[in-house]
Amino acid sequence: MSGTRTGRISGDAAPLAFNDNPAADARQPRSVPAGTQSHRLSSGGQIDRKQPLGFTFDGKKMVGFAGDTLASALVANGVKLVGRSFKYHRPRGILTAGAEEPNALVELRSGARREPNTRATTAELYDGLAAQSQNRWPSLRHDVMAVNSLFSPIFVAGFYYKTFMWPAKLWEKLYEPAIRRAAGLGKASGEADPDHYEKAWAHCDVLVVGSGPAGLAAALAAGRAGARVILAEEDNRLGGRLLSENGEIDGKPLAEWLAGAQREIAALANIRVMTRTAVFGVYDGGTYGALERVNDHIAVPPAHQPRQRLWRIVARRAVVAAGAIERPLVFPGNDRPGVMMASAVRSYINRFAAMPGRRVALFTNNDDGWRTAEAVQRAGGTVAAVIDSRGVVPEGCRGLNLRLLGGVVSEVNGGVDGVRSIVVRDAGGRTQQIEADCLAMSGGWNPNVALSSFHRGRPVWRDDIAAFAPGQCPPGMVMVGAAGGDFSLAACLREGHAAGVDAAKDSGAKGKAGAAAQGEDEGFAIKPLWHVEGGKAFVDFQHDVTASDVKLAQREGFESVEHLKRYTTLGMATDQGKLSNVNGLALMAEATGRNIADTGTTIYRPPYAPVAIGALAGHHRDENFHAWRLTPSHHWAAARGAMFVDTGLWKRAQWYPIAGEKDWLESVTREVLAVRNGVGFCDVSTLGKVDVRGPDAGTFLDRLYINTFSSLAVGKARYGLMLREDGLVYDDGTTSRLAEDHYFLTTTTAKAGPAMQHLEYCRQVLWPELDVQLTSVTDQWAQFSIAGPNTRDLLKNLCDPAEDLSNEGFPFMGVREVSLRGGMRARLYRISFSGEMAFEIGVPARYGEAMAENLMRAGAEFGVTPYGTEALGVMRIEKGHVAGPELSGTTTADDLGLGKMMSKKKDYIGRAMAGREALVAPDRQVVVGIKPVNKANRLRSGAHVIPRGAAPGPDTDQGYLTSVCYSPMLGHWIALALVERGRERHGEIVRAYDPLRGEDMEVEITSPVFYDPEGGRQRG
Amino acid sequence: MRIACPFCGERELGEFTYLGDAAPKRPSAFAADGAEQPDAQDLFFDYVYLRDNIAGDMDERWYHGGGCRSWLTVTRNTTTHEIKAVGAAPGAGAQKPAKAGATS
Amino acid sequence: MKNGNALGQRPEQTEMRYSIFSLAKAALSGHKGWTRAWRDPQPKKHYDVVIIGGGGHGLATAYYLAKEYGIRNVAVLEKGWIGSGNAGRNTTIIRSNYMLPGNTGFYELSMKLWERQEQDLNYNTMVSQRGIINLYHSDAQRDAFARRGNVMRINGIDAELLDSEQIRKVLPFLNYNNARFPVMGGLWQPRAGTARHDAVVWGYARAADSFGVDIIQNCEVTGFARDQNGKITGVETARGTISAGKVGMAVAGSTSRVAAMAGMRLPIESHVLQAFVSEAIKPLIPGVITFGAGHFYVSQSDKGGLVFGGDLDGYNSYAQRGNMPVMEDVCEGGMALMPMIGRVRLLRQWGGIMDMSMDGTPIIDRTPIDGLYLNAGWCYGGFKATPASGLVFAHLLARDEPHEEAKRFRLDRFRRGAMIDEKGQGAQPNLH
Amino acid sequence: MAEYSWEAQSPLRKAFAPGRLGLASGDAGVAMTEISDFNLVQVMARRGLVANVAKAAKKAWGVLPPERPGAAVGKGATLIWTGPDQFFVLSVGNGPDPVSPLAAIFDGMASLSDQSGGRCLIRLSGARVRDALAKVSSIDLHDAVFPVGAAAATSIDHTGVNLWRRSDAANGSPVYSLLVFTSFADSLWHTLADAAAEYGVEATRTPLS
Repeated sequence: MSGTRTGRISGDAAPLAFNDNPAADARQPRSVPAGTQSHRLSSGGQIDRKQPLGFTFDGKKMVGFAGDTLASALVANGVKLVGRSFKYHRPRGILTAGAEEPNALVELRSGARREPNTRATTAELYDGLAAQSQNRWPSLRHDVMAVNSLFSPIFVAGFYYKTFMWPAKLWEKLYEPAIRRAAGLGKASGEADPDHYEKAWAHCDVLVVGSGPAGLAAALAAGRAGARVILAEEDNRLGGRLLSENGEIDGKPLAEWLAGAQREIAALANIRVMTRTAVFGVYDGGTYGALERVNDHIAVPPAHQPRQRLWRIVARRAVVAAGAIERPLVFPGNDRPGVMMASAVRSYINRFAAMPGRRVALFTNNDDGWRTAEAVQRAGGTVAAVIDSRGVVPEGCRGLNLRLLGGVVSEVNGGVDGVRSIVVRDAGGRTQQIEADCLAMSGGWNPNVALSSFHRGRPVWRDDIAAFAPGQCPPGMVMVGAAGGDFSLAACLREGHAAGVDAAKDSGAKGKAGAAAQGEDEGFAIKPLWHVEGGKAFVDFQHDVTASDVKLAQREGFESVEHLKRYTTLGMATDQGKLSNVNGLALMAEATGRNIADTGTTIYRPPYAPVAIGALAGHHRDENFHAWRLTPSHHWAAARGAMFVDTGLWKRAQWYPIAGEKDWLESVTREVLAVRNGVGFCDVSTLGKVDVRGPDAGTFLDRLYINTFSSLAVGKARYGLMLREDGLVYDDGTTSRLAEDHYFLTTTTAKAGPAMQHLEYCRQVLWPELDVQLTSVTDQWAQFSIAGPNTRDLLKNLCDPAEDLSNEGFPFMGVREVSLRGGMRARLYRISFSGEMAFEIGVPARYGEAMAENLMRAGAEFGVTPYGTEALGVMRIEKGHVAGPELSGTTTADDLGLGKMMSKKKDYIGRAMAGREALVAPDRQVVVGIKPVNKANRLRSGAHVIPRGAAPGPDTDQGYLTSVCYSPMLGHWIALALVERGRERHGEIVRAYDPLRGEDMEVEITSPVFYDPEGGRQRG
Repeated sequence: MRIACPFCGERELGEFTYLGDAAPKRPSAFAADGAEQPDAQDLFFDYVYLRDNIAGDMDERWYHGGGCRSWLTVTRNTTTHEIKAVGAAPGAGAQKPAKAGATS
Repeated sequence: MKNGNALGQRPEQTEMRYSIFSLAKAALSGHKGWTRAWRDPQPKKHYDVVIIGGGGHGLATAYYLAKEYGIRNVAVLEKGWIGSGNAGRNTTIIRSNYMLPGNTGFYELSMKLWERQEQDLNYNTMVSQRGIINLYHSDAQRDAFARRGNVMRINGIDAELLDSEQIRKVLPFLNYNNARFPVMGGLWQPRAGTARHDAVVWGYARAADSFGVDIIQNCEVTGFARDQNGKITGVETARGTISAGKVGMAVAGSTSRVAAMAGMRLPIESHVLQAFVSEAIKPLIPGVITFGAGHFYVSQSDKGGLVFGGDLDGYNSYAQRGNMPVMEDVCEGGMALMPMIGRVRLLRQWGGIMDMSMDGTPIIDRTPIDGLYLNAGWCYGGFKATPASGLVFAHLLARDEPHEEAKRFRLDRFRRGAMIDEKGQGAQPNLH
Repeated sequence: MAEYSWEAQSPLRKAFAPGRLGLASGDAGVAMTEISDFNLVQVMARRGLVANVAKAAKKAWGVLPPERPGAAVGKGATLIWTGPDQFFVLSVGNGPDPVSPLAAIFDGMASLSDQSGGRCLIRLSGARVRDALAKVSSIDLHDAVFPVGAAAATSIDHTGVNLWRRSDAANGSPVYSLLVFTSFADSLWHTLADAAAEYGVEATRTPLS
C-alpha cells in the first residue's frame, strides 16, 4: 500500500480519501494462452475452449472459440481497429457488445453471399468465417478517404446544402458522383442472393420479448399458469445481461439459477423458446414481426433449409423485457478505438473471457459503471483509474480498492491501434494524464423503449434515471424491468413475474404461477453529464455527428428534434440512434434552454434492428414471386410447343408455332386463316364464370347490366355490359340463361376476381332483399371456342348423332346441354368472338385435356387448328370487338359504340352518373378503325392521331391507337383507335404519329368493323 | 391488422379487401312512384364522390374475399386502427333481411 | 432571449449567401457566424395571405407569391415543424411522365422549375436527374407506355422506349433468368430523378423568409373566422386569431379535417403510403426503377440507402405508420426484380398520409367559400409537384383565376364528369 | 368413325411425382397426398330456407351441415362449411353429373353448383405437418383452436382454399384436407412441397374413400 493522499473533488462533494493500488498494476492477469488470442483469459466465460474456430479479418488468420462473436474473437486477439466512420473515415474500434453497435461493421462472407454492414458484435463465429473491413481504401490502416478528416472544419452538419451549386451542370457530373462514392458503407454483392428465405406464422397467448431476468420471470410465470407462451430471444442463448454480470438470484450464482430456469422452461410444453429471433416490430391487432437467424451461425445453410425465417407472431398479450442500452459519454476523443461501453467491457470479460485492455480506465456518471471496475479486477486486469464526474464512491463500491478521480476525461490520446493514455480534468481545470489501453465509459442507461413507441406512443422522461421510459404502449403490450426503466435485478424479477401472471390470467390460464425469484436490489444513482468541452466529441459515432454539429444546427434554427435529426443525420445510421438520440436531444435542450422532456424525442420507427430484404420477401422471388394459374389444356398445349403469355396470373397459349415458321406473325397469320377458312379452337377457360341462381336472378342482372336479362329466354345467351357507379364501362361478357332460376355469367379474364366481389357487394349490401346466390365456377369449366366455317361439321363428329346442330335446331345465340360421343355431357353455346360461325363448348375442367384431344380428332378431316390468344386478338380486331385496351376504365358505353344498349326503362349501376355533361360531350374520343394509307406500313399501338397538316402538340393530339394487328384477311395492318369525334370522321385521312419509334404516317379513319360487317358468317 | 369475421373468426388483413365508408347509401335513379329522379345526378355525385373522411371511429365496408366471401361492416378508428365492432352485411348468408333494402 | 439573434427581426447575417466561400470563411470562426435559416417570428395581426400548412407546397406558394406576384405580407402557419408532413416522408422522386391533359403540362412545368431550383433558392436541394425507368412485362404494358411516351414527346418532354436488350445494358442486375414476369423493356425519362426532400422544404423556407414571409411553426389552425356573408376573414390558431385577406389550404393529409372546419366535404380520402430505406451501401443502382409487374419502385440516395416503396396500405387512415403485409409485398417485388438485394437490410419503415382524390389527380381551385382556396388531393404525387404547385397556387391566390397549367385541376370536375384518371380506376381512392 | 374417350386428368399431373422430396434422410416429416375421384357440389341455401336445407341434409346423410366453420362426416358424404348458409358436399365418385342427385334432395331449397372439376383435393399429414403449414397458412392449427372436425375458408399464397381437419392418423399425427382451385393446384403443390422440404416429404396419390 502506498500512502493515501487527498484531492479536491469536483462539485460540492466533500474532500474524501481514496486509495490507488500500485500492487494491482504489478499483478498479472490470469495467464493468457499464447498465440494469437493475446487477450483471452485462461478460464471463465461461456466459450468452449475445446472448440477452436479459425477465421480471418481482412485476410489475417486468427483463432477464436465456439461461443464467440466475431467481436469477442477480435477482442481476444487484441484487435483494436475494426472500421472507419461514414463521413470523416475516422478509425473506429468495437464500442458495444450488442445490436446497437455503430462502429464495428464488416462485410461478412464473400461472393454472392457478401453481407455489408454486418455488426461484428452480433455475428456468431464459425469455423472459416471471413470478414472484411469496409468504407476504406486501399486498406483499413491506410485509408485515403481519411483526408476528409482534414476538411472536417468545412464538412460540418448540412455543409452540402450550402455549396456544390456552382456551376450548376457540375452537380450530376462531378460533385454528386464524388459524394456518392465517398458515402455508403459496405458493398453489396451485386449478385443474386443464393440462399433461400421463408416466412411463417406463430400464435400464442403471451409473447415474451427478451430472456434476461425480467423475460425469464415472465415466461416462467405465464408458462406455469398454463398459457401458450413464446419466449423470443435475439441472442443465441437465453439469459440476457445475466450472461455478462456477477451476482445472485435466490441465493444462487446467476449461472446456476439460469441453468435451473432453462431446465424448467424446457420441461413446460406450453412454452416455445425461439432463440436467434429478434422481434423487430409490433403491428395492428397484436401481430409482431420477428426475424429468426436460422443458419447465420454457420457458413452456408444446409440443403432445404432457409438462411433466415420471418415470423409473424400473433399474440393476445406481449411482455416486453428488451432491457436497456448503455449510453455513451460525449467527450473529446470518445470515438478512439479502445474506448468502449462499460457494460460491453463486462460482457467481453465475463461472457467471452476476453480482456478489452490490460490497463482499463473507467469514466462514469453513475453507479452502474463501477461494476466494470469490479469485473476488470476480478479478471485480474488493472483498473488504471475510475473517473466519476460525480466524484463520489457509490455505497456498494466503498470496499473496492480503486483509484477515483473526480472530474471528466477531456482528451484521449492514441491512434489507429487504440487508446494509449487519457487526460483527466477536474473541476478546477487541472489535468493529469493516465496511461490506459482501454477506456470504459458509462453515461447511464436508456430503457429499450422502441417497441413501445412504434405506434407513436411517446416515451416519458424520468429525472431519477436520467432517461426516457415507455409511455403509452400499443394495446396488449407491457414493458418490464430495465426496458420499463427499473434497472435493479430485484425489480426485473418482480415485474417480469407480475406481468407474466397478469398476461396469463388475461388469456384465461388458471394454473399456479409460483413465486417470483429474488435478486439483490442494487440501487441506481446517476448525475447526468451530457458534454465535456474540448475537441471533437462524438454524439453519433457512425455518422460523425459531433456536439458542435448539434449546436450549429440549433444556431441555424433546426431546433425541432426532427429537424436536428434530418439536418445533421443524427440517429439515422444503421444503429438508428440507439446510442446517440438521447445525448443529441439533451445537447439540443441545453442549447435552447428547454428541458429534455419538452425537447422530446424523434419518432421511433420499425424495424428495431435492420432486417434483410430477402427475409421480408421469403419464398416469393423468382418464379415463386406470384402463384401461377394453368388452363385445363395447358400441358396439352405445352406438349405441342405452344408459346405462353402471362395474363394476370394465368399462363395462356399465345400461339402454336410449327416447324419452319420464321416468326410469331407467320404462326398467328396461319392460325387466323385456318379459322376463317376452316376451323380452329382456342382455350377460353380463363374468362370469369359465375353461376347466378335463384328466383330473383333475372332482376339482379337487370340492375347490374345496362341492358335487360330478365327477358332473356331460357336457352339463350346475350352480350352484356356493366358500368361502374361513376358511369364508365366496367366489364363485358356473354351471359346465358340455362334455366328459369339459373344464369351463367361470364366476365373478362382480367375482371374475374373484382367482378365477383362487385356482384357479391350488390347481392349482400345493395339488394339483400333479392333471393339470388352466386358461385364462381371459373375453375369448374374447361371452355373452348370453336370457330370457322367447318365448326358445325366438327361438332357433328363430336356430338351424339341425335343432337340437332342445324341453324334451326341450334340458332345463333342459342345455348343448351348436349351429349358427346364417348359418353360426356357438355354445355354448348352458339356465340362468336371471331365473327365466324362459332360455338363455345364447356366440360368439367378435368376433361379439358380430353376435350382438346377430341376436338383434334373430330376436326382432323377439316385440318382443325388450335389457336392462341394472338389469333383470337386479331380476329376480334378485324370484327371491331372492344377488349382490354378499349375497356380502359375511362371510356363510356357510347365511346365504345354501345350506347344504344343502355336501357331507358330501369335503374342500373352507373345509370345516373353516365349522363354527366363531360361524359356525353360531342368531342369525346370514340372507337374507330384505322387503316394505313400506304398498305405496306405497319401500325403500332400507342401511336397518336394528329390531324393532317397540324403540328403535333397538346391541342392537336386527338386520340391514339388502342389495338393493332396484321389482318390476314385484308392483307395489311389495321387498328382500333379512340379518336375525337371519330364516328363523324370515317374516311378522313389523319397522321398516326409515333415519335418514340420515329414513325409518322398517314392513316384513314374507318368503321371499326373491318370484316364481314353484315355478320352473315356468324349467323350462317 | 386482424378482423374478427362474424362467420370465420379472427383473420389476418390479407384475407380482406377494403371498399370504404359504409355511410353513403345508394340513391335510386327513380323516385318511389317510378318517375325518374330529377336530381339523380346530384344524389349520385354525393354518393359516389363526397366523403366525410372521418378521423376517428368509422363504419367501413370490408370484403372477406380470402375467406367466406361475406361483406362486413367494420367499425374502426382511423387514427389508431383499433377495431370496435364487426358486423355482417344484411344480405350475407341466406337469412331474409330484416327490412328489404336495408344496407346497415 | 435564449440565443444569438433577436427572434423575429431579420438579422443581416441571413443575407449571407450560401457558397463554398462563405462556408470556408465561416469555418475559420468555427461556424459561429451562421444564423437561423429562417426567422421565428411572432404572428402579426393581419396578413394579405395566410397559407395553412408549412410543407413544401405551402412554403413554395409563399415563396412564389413574394417573388413572382409581389405579395409579401404573407404567413405560413405550420401546426408542428415545417416539413413534418409528406414533404419529409416521401421517396424524393421527381418526374414528368404523365399521360392525360392537365397532368402532362403541369408536371413538366414542375420539372423545369426543379432544374433551376438550386440557383433560384441559393440552396443545394440536390436535384439529381439520374432518370427513371418504368419497366414493362407484357405487350399490353408496352403499348400503354408507348401511348404515354408519345404524349410526353408531343408535349416536348423527354421519353425513350427501351427494349429488353437496351434495359440489360443499363440495368444488368435485374432478374433475367427465372423471373415470374420477364422484363421486356421500359419507358425511360432521362430528366427524371430525385431531390433531397428536407432540403427542398428548408430551401423554400429560407428563400421565402428572405422576402419577409413569416413562417410560424407550432401554430395549429383551430378554426376559421368568417363575416356575416360567410366569407373567410382569417383563421383561429393556437396562437390567437390571425386575420387574412385570403386563406390558402396546403395541408395534404389533413385536408378533410381542415375543410370540415369550414363545413366542406370533399372528394378525398386519407390513406397511408409507406416508404422504406435500407442501410447505406456503396452505389448499387442508377436512377429510379419501377417494377411493372409488382408493387415496387426504388432509387438510391446520395447517402447510399436504397429508398423504396410500393402500394397504399389500402384502407382509410390518419396513423402515420405502415402495416406488415405491405412491407412484405414491397420486398417481394424488390426480390423478384433484383434478387441481388436479398442480403441488404431494411433499416426504416414509415408512413405518410396521402390525400387520395377520387380520380388520383390533385385539386387546385377556389372553393365555394369566398376567401378560401384549396390545394389538395395530391395522392402520392405531391413531392414532384412541389415547385409547380407553389407557383400555380400562388397564381390562383394572386389573380383569382387558375394558372394556365392548372386549369383542369378544378373542384367541380367530378360533378361535370371531367375526371383526370391516369389509372382508370374510377372513384376508388385506394386503387389509384 | 374415330373413338372418343374422356379420361379425367389431374391438375397435378405434371407437378406430382410419387416418392420422396426434400430432405432425404430419416422419416419423412410430411406426407402429401393427392386425393382423386371425388364429387364436390356447392350448396347455397335460398333466402329463408336455411332450416329446410339443414333438415334435408340430415335426412340424406345423417348429419346437419355445420353452422360454424367445420366439417361434418355423414353417411356417404362430408359436409364442409364454406360460408354462411353454404357448404360443400364431398362424396366418392367421378360421374359427369353429381348435381342431379342432390337436386332431388334439396328440391328448390338451395342453389347447387358442381365444383368437382373446380377443385383439387390434397391431404397433408405427418409429424411436422403443422410446421410446414405454418409457413403458408395464417390459421392457428393448435389442438385447442383447430381440433378434429374444425374447418376454415381461408387463403394460402393469396388464393382461396378450404382447409379442414380429419381424425388423426394411426401414428397420432394430425391430418388436414385442403381444397384448392384447379387452376392454382400446380402452383400451390410446389409451394407446399417447398414449405415441407426441410422435413422431408412423401408424396402419394389415392382415390377418395
